Amino acid sequence: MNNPAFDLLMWARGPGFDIALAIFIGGIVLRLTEIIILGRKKDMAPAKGNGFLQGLKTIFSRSVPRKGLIKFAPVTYLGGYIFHLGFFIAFFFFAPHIALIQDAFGISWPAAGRVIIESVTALAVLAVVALTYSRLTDPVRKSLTTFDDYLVLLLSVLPLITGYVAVNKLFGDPTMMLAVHLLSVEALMIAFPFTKLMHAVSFVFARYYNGSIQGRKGAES
Amino acid sequence: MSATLERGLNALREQIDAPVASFFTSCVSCGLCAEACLFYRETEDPQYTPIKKLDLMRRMWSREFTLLGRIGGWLGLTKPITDADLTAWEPLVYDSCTMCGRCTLVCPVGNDLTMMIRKMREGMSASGHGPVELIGAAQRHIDGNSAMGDLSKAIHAQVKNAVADTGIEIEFDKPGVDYMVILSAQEIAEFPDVLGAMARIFKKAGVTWTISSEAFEATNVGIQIGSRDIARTLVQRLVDAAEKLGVKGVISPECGHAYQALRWEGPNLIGRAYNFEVIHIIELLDQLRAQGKLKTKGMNTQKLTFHDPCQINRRGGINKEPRRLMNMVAENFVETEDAGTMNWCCGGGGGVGANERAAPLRNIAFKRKKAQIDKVNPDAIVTMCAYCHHTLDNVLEEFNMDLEVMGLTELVAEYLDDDA
Amino acid sequence: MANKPMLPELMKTHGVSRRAFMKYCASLTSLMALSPALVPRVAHALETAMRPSVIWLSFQECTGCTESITRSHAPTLEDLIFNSVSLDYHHTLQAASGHAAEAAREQAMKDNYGKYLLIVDGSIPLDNPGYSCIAGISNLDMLKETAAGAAAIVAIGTCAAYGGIPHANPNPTGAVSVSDIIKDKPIINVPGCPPIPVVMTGVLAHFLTFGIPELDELGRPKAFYGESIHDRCYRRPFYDKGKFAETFDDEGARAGWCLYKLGCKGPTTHSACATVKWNNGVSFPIEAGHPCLGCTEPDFWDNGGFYKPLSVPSGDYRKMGVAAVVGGAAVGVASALLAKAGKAKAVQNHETVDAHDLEKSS
Amino acid sequence: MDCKHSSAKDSPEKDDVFSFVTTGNAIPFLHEIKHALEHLLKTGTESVIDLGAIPFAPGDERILEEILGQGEVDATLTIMGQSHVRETAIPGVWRVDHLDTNGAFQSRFIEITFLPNILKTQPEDAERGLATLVEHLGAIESIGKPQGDT
Repeated sequence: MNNPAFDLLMWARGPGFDIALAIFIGGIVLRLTEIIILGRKKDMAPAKGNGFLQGLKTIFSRSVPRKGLIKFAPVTYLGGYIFHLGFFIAFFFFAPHIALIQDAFGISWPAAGRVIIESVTALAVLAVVALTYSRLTDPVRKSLTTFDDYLVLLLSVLPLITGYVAVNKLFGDPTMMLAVHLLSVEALMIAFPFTKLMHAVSFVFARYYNGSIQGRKGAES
Repeated sequence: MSATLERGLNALREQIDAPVASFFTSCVSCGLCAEACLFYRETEDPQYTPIKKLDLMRRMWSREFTLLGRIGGWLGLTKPITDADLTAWEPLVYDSCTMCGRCTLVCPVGNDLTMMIRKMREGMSASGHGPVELIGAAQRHIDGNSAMGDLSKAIHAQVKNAVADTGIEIEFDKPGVDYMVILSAQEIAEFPDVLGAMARIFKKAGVTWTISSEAFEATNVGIQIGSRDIARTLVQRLVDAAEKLGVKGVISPECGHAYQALRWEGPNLIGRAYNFEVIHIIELLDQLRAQGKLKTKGMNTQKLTFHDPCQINRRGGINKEPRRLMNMVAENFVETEDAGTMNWCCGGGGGVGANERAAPLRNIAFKRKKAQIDKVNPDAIVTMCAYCHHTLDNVLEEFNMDLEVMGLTELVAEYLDDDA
Repeated sequence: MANKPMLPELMKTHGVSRRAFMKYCASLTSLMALSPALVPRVAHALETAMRPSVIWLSFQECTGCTESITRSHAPTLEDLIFNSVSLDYHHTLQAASGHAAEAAREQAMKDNYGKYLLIVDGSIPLDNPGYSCIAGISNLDMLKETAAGAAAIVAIGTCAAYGGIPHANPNPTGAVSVSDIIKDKPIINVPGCPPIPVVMTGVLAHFLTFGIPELDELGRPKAFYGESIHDRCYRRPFYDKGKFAETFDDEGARAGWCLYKLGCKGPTTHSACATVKWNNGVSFPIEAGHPCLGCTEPDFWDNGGFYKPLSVPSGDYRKMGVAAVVGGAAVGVASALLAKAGKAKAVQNHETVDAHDLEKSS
Repeated sequence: MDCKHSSAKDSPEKDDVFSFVTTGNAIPFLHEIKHALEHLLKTGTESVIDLGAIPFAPGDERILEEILGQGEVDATLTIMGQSHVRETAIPGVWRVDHLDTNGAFQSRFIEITFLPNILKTQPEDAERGLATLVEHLGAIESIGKPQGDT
């Protein structure tokens, strides 16, 4: 006799994860290779500032919003921050996830408690709801939004919701919900290299280029 | 040869590099660039969202520079760019963007949208979609010596006046001096007092300089219309003249895009570094101040504020220098909100000022600048770009604002300590 | 022997008082995870229950389940329950052997046709019936034959319930569970490797008093398998606080923190271990410092490794990752070179823009 | 490692650590007892709560023990192993713990009642008692008769 939920979980932990990982990593490498090999011409103008250092600095400094702008797009800014932070904390500080990272890379750190994980998860989900609402109603967001954007929002929020449901046993068989959670993550991984989710990696390059272009001129970035 | 779609697409294709690819890959269509954009903020029309202005370039990148896009293209899921597309995008790329660079600084993933607009204009102009005024200016400058036509006589006349006013000799084509001075057509035509100002300051500071009668025009319409070929020709003229005279450096005048053209794009256009340095006049004045060679006496008591030209501050990195000079001569110097790196554009840059079709939009967009100025309510506005000066003068008049606009070099010269 | 003495008679002959019977009923009710309000009904059911005939068949098994159920020597609940049934065939426990043993089974089947309870431990091989035979009869035939006259079947242990260890990859004997073969009889699965003795007796008690208990979708009595180990685990508060033992001998292990990261399958395992415990309620694996293996679940042997946390992929994903990097890079280089060639061609085809050809000819 | 574990288990530090682990079930449980006690006083309805049905951590047990405490009655019944029937410091609330012959817990209850039923003599046992007594008396009398005859 088999337990379909258990079998699905084992598939998601086994071949499912392997397939998703291969597409995820292979896809990211592919897209980054496409970008890097394209290259850029050496800048002949004598530099006034250090483009390399400012490029590196901008990778981090651009995470801080420019003064006075939040009030013009509060939903995008606050929703964006809450979602990213929530997703980050829930992903990197929930013990089962740390166990995965430890298994893969051999490093680990203390886990956060349930109250923190569940609070940030709930906040991140609410943020996605707000961001989706803003895409549906705000004229600028609406005019920019394509199918890709909604897909990305859906794929980002599903692991949060399924994870919350699986841990709290809100409904469904917990083993099944755990399997569904893993499958939702695998869907996210598979879509990652081929959707706007890719920004989570390529932003490092974009910010570096931006900072180095501005930095060479001695201008702020 | 004539402007064709193929030539334009080819030119656009040449522009796509790793930064562009990383920018398009990173965009999450959050729309925050719109909030930074002068034209969106004043019209609240979503078509002016900066990243949307780049959509054709994004399409080309996706179809020709990514595996997935290429497959999509083979399957007929995406359509190649047509001449109608380019026509539709023309007003977005030329009329509603001054390449002010604010979006570049707010993009959360770090996309340099301004640089991409500059690149996209390469394709637009090569395919015959440049604004007629800029095309005219390019032809005048290529055929003559300035975007305004032949200014040979004008500059000689203005130099003669300056010599008469100051009693200081200004020599044309004098080899071996420290600097070759170039001027923007705007200065030659509208604000020639800068010549006398420079003459007095340099004399006091012991700086020797000359003007080339072959290449004295600093503006470069090739940068604005987006044509490397035209820009290269114009830069080459300046480089040839400077190298012929054997000067130590070329002083880039109070002109935004001229600084971009000669200082930052020039070497890349001609494919080599220069044998001389390029220094902005305000950079030089601040250097002289630091060396103690620039001394002033007295202060302006009016309430003065400073307007940062986008290409010189935000995209040129000259931010603290003008403020140090302002503090030397202005007793009541008040900064506007967003002053400095995030200053609002006057609305005339990037060729928009010359573009008649853009005039109504430009006047709407100016409301942002007006609100910024109104809040401070100064007696006069100081700036370091003759084109900003020109735009501010015109629009202030249109809005019935009785405000004086002045160039920083002239203001400093006014308080020059002649006895020191 | 069946259908004769009932439990109260048995107790009387053992000199057990009514008060003891009350205590027994109270404990039995608690054991069956029923409300204390049902104690009188349990008592009544026990007083009136007939003593059923039980046939116990052991197939591909290790006798661990029988060991487990016979482990207690003191007159405990288990003893009493077992004393209330007539175990007519159990080839490990019965005195008779050979033909006599098989004759006992056949006699019991004949006498109690349609009424006896069949208990099975061990899985049934399907690849070749010869893999496991008793008295020359293959397990499959014996099960089919014995099941035909059974009132109900209790599949004791994970092997009988789900195939268990014989069913684990690569399953060389083609082992299957009872429910894979018998489709027309009520089957109560009592999985565990082995099951907790009191759970086995609790299920029997329930069968004797109230009939077939409520079962979950895997055929397990909900009373004992309704909740996960994780939900009932006394170490759960540490999980919720994010405190985990990282190795078997670190501070966390000594302090009794959660064993999730050491591979505990508690979250996906349904069993009463954490509440009923083992060895007369002394302890259970997690209390002894070892993660739950998940033995009450189908295919627990193939769950990716006992010491691998649930959230860690079970496959050799690192190899896959390296292959993906190489593959991705190769495709990426190819794609980029194609793009670069397109760009190089564009540079080559560059038509110099002249100020006089900025307008379209047409 | 086994040695280490058993020693850790016996050491006081381990117990200290565990006695503060709670599931948060103790307080709602005490409220349930309160309601049952109110019900008993109002209607005379007795309640029994099975402690085996509630997940308790050592910390919960500690809270329960601290609040309920030990009352006036403490009876030990010897029936198939021992049973402890104790009134807690909250009169009307009893703890009934059934142990097997090995001294391990079989089941544990909280009874909200004026007197737990199991303390009372059951009619069946009384009948058996009567029979035994009659038997004994019969034996004594059968011994006494011939003596009287003498």
